Amino acid sequence: MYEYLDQDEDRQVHADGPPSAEATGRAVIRLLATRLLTTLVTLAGVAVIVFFVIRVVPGNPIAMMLPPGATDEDIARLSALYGLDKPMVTQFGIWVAGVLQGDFGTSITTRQPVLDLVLGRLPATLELAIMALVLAVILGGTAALIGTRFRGGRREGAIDVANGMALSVPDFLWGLVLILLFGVLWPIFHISGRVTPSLDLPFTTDFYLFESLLRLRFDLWADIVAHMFMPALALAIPLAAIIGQLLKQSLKETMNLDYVTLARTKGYGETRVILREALRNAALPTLTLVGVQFTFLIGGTVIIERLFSYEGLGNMAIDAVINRDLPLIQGIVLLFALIFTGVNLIVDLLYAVLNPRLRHA
Amino acid sequence: MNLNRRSLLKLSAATMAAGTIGLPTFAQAIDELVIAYNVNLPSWDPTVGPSAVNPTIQGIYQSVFDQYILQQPDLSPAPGLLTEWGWNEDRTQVWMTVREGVTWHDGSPFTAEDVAWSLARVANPETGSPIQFVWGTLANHRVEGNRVIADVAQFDPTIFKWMYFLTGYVLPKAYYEKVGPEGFEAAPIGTGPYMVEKFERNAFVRLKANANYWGGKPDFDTVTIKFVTDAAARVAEVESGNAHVTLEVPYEEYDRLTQNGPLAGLAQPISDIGMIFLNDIEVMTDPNVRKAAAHAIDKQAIIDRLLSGYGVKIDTLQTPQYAAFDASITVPYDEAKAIELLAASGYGPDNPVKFKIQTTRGFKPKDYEMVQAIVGLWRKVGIEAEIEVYEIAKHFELRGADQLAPAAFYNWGNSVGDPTTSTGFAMFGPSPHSVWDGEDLIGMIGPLWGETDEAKRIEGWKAVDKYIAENALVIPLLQYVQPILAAPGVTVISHASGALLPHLMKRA
Amino acid sequence: MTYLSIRDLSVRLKGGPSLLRRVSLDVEPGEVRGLVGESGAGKSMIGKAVLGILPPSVEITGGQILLDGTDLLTLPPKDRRRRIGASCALIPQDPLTALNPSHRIGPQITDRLVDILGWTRADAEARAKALLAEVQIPDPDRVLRAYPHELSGGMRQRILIASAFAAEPKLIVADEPTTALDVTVQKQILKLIAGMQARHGTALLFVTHDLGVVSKVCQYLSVLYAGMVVEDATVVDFFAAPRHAYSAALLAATPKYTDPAAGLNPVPDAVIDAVRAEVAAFDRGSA
Amino acid sequence: MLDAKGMDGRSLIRRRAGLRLWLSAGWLTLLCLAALFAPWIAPKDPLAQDLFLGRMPPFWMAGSEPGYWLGTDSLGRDVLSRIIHGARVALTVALVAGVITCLIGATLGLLAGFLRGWVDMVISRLIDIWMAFPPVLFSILLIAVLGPGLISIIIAIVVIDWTRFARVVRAEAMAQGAMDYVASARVAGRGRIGIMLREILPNVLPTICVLLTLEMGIAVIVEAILSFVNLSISTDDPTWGGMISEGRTAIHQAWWVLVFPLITLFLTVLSFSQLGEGLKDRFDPVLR
Repeated sequence: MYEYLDQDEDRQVHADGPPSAEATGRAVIRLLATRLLTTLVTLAGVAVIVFFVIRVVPGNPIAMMLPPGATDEDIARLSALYGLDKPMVTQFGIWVAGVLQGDFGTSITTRQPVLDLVLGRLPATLELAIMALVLAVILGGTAALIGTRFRGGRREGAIDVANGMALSVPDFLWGLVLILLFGVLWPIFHISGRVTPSLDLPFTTDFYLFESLLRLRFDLWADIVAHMFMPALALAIPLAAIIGQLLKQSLKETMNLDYVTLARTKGYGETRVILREALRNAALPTLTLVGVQFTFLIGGTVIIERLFSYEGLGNMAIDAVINRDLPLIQGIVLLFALIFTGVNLIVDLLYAVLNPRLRHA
Repeated sequence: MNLNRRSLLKLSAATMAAGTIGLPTFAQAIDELVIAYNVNLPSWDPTVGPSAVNPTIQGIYQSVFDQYILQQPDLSPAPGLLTEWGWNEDRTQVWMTVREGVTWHDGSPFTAEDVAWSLARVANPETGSPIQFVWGTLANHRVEGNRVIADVAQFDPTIFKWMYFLTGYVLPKAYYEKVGPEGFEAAPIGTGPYMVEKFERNAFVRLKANANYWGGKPDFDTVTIKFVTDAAARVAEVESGNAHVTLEVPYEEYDRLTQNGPLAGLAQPISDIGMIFLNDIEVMTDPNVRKAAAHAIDKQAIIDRLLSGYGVKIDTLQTPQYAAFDASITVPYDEAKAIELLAASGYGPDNPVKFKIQTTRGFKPKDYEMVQAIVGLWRKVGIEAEIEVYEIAKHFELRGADQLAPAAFYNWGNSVGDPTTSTGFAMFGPSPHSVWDGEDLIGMIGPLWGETDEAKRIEGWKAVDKYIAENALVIPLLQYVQPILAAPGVTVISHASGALLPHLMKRA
Repeated sequence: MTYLSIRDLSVRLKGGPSLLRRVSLDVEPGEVRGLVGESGAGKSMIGKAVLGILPPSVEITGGQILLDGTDLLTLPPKDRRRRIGASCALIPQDPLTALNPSHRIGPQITDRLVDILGWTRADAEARAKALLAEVQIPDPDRVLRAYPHELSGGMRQRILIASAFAAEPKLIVADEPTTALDVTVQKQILKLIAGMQARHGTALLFVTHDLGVVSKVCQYLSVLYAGMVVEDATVVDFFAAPRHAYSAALLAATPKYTDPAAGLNPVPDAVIDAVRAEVAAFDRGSA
Repeated sequence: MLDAKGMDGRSLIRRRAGLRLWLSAGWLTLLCLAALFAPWIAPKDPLAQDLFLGRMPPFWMAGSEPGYWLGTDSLGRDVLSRIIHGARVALTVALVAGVITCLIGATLGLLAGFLRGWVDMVISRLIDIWMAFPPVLFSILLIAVLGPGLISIIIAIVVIDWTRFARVVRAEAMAQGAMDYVASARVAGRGRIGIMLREILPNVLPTICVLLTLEMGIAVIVEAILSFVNLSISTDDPTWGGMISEGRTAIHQAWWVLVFPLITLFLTVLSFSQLGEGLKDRFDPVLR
């Protein structure tokens, strides 16, 4: 898009004024429509793959259920009861028909509707992921700002090595170290679970963390945070390193731009220049990364939830896989896919809103 | 085992300030007991579905529901919801007298109707009850006053033993029919020592003591069972004082915490054994190889070195607590004999026999390490075993389809101590659970299923065990010991079935 | 009293060659002084040194920068930057990159007034509106709320000029303000800068490589080669008879509008060698 | 301002030979040597067990067994030898998985980024679908199908991580595609594939190399994660991840069984990431 040749400024100013409202409207609708179509394609792809992969996996729920002394017709009877005796394609057809009407089937191990189970556990994982993201942005952001403020010096070197270290240790080992440090040596945080069982929770939704804030129950909120802090921190450390490194890189590039130099001549101090001028523009490219990392985060809580016995989706997912609870696995994977595409959409919209240039495109 | 706090300090990434950190103080008087449990509770119906046959969660079911017959800590039966029971002379009918004055948790009275309905329900194939093949041997259950009578369609000597084993629970007929399966899952009630106050899936269950429990009100009014699936996390829970009791912790940690901390330890053998299934394929058809493999394993050294001494060496599938246990049957550790046997079949350290051994990893304590140790011992005598790790789900499928590798490590779960549920199901060819299909064994075991004379039946099973040991048709290894840790202020009575029962816990 | 007095300013690349070799020059209030030289001669380095925006890879090794009598180099950083912020301003070279893309135009003019000079928001906005009118920008209200990408290069340069004059600075450094613009717009921008400078009586340090621009805008000029001031004169005297050989060659090399057929005659090598020798002598002298 | 050598002052800032670059390169070469000559370097046979020598402390602690420098694990196997042999698995996983992930991801990314149109549409959808799977869960299922083993781990890593390459290379190829030099090449009549390989690829190559080194580090970490979930190699040969998860249960008694492989894993992954950073600076055209 070449800048107009400004032969005659006066005439030119009116011509390229910001595009009219309905033009932006049409652009947004087009974006949403294409995005919706791609989401459907992705979800369909995921549904097909997960359905057939877990049926190829050796070991089926019926074999798990056989007690000592069961006979072959027991096997046949139980398979029929759970509909596993029908050919795979028919099973898939039944499942998909059900999903379209919101019936994700019943879990074999818990004999509860999959949808209720999954939606019951989703808030816990979402809250954990959000808390981890917030911690990561705070940690990574501070590291990046300090690294930029003292760029070139020893302090930036130290931060780079710290980032390297945070990335080189898998998150479950951070979890292990945290348990030993703050769980056993200085028991200031809780080691497992999401809230102290003896507290009675006046919540209607499963979003304990947010609802306790909304209800201004800071005692409950503090207890929940004390439970979630270690798993969230274990998840946040590697993520903070990634965010920190990228934001610092982007900040350092922005600091060389002319408008930053101009701001310095206006008498602003270095720190204020970084925050007021550079941060916002440098944060934009990091935003898309944070969006992608957030989806990996949700997928990645499986191990941490297991380590901290945190009753989120990941914990349930591992049980489902170990017990070959096929309907439950399908439900969980499909929900992950939904969250993934949802978060991507939100990030793209956020990017457009935050970046003035795109807002009018 | 030299415990040192320094080793712990040295481990933590940040170098700690010098000096040891005081152990968290334990509240002497425990008002609310917290137990860190090792598995999640998938479902509340103890009679249907996969969880009904999962031995590790029977402890939770036994806190909320009563079984027809009470199984005492030493596995022996005692009057439960049934005060007396038995067959008629020609064993065509069974009768049971039902305990009086018992109420369900919602206050409604417990009657013989509940027992008849419960028995009929698990006998009905449509309900998906996995033990239908046992309960199906009774039919036409009817109530006469406070007695329940049922016709014996097919005689099963162990029918009453199943009444204190898997799916042997009595459910509330009226309540169940009123609220239906989903309602029951959401708010289960039983006649047991504790009532379910609050259940958070994969997180915890809070139990309230049942004041008018027929077996006497349990000591602790409120019990919280937290589901903590990771062993190291369970240790941290107990060590930091967040939980008072926990089980299935690594033996090294059990030693460390019991030797110099306030925690008390309990390590009793339970009805859970570790064994190596042998499949009659490939090299395993050669008796010399099987016997050599059995004699080459120094079971006691493995128990002492790997399990810190917590384990009981066994040479048959019966443990000392079982009815058909015969101490005289032994398979001693004899490396020279193993080498001699292998030489007889032309094998030796330079020309080792090769086969694959399958095992799970992390399913039971040190399962993978034990197989590695066994493979190490075998390597000395000239057996080259290649380890293949698989998931427990794949093990069940392979075993069901009789495609297990020549050797497969497995643990045979909680049994009522009757030979049928240990040697029987494990070694009887046609049963989908057995791996060995030798005709000779099927011939020996066949008649014992219906044997009515108890003494003759037990002797028959002892002969089978002797035959199995002599021909090494399976390699029993050890009887597991269940490590339980308890904070001061609570004493735990361990149950031989491995079930951790809150109502057996007393205030110290 | 001379407003800006630079005495023996020397600047070096950290662990590298000298970029400014004991530069001295004075700027009287209301005076326009040109800094001329080939690219890389260090002319914009002087402007940056005065405004305290030298790149981190460069260090000042000597000299003084006296602004209204105080040596900026001895002031602690906080006081120095507030002093510069209050009394000096920069007109940058490339308008396309000198405005923050994610802020509206208004705040980029009023921020200095409110934050550094403590004006009220209302006064600052009024001032901004007046300045936009002064730089002939139509519909100032809409432009104040617009984003930089919505405006043309010429428009943005006018805004930057307005922003520079906003705080009535005593000294403005104009760093080749028209190089990035098209020829047709350059004339208007130069006229604008000259006009505003005259009206506001601001001292102007005008960095350029174009002697034609100097002749139209400046009263005095300094010619630089390799960071050394080779000649310092009034514009009138310089165009009449440049004293230094390099200056003369530079003047000769500039194509004249009046005589397009004259063709180009680059600075002869002999002159280059001579001035290089001079620089080398200077280095030996001061080493 | 041209000084004697006719060099512009700016280029004279010597690239600070990063100490970190040398250290990480040093460690990785050490690792390669260990992996190549493991059988000869390792003091003991990594698989030899001696139940009576279980949990011997490292040499500088009391009660250590001579010859077992870093002590033994619960089965009496020498920790140092297992770490050295573990290097083999780690490097094979890092190199093989890293390279394959890079090849698949980069090619698809390049095709999508440059050819655009329906090719881009199909590949982007493929990336979306793949990324929509929770990575750890997907690898557990995958290894359950393939059975644990070195090959399965490599396949699991490739299947999970190729999208990372594809995404970055696609964005880079798109950016390069919009550059003027591509337009001029097209005007010169060059074929699209020719342009992609000769024009775009060389410019995208630096990013690919940087990603490759980072990917190698990630591959080693994923192996550690998989062994934590007890899915790593089933055979006896030692892997660092396996040693770490085995050491977890006896932390307080034999911390060295966990700590030493952890340190080795940590240094290896750190070296890969610092190497990646170093390469990124080296390739970065604009001097920062």
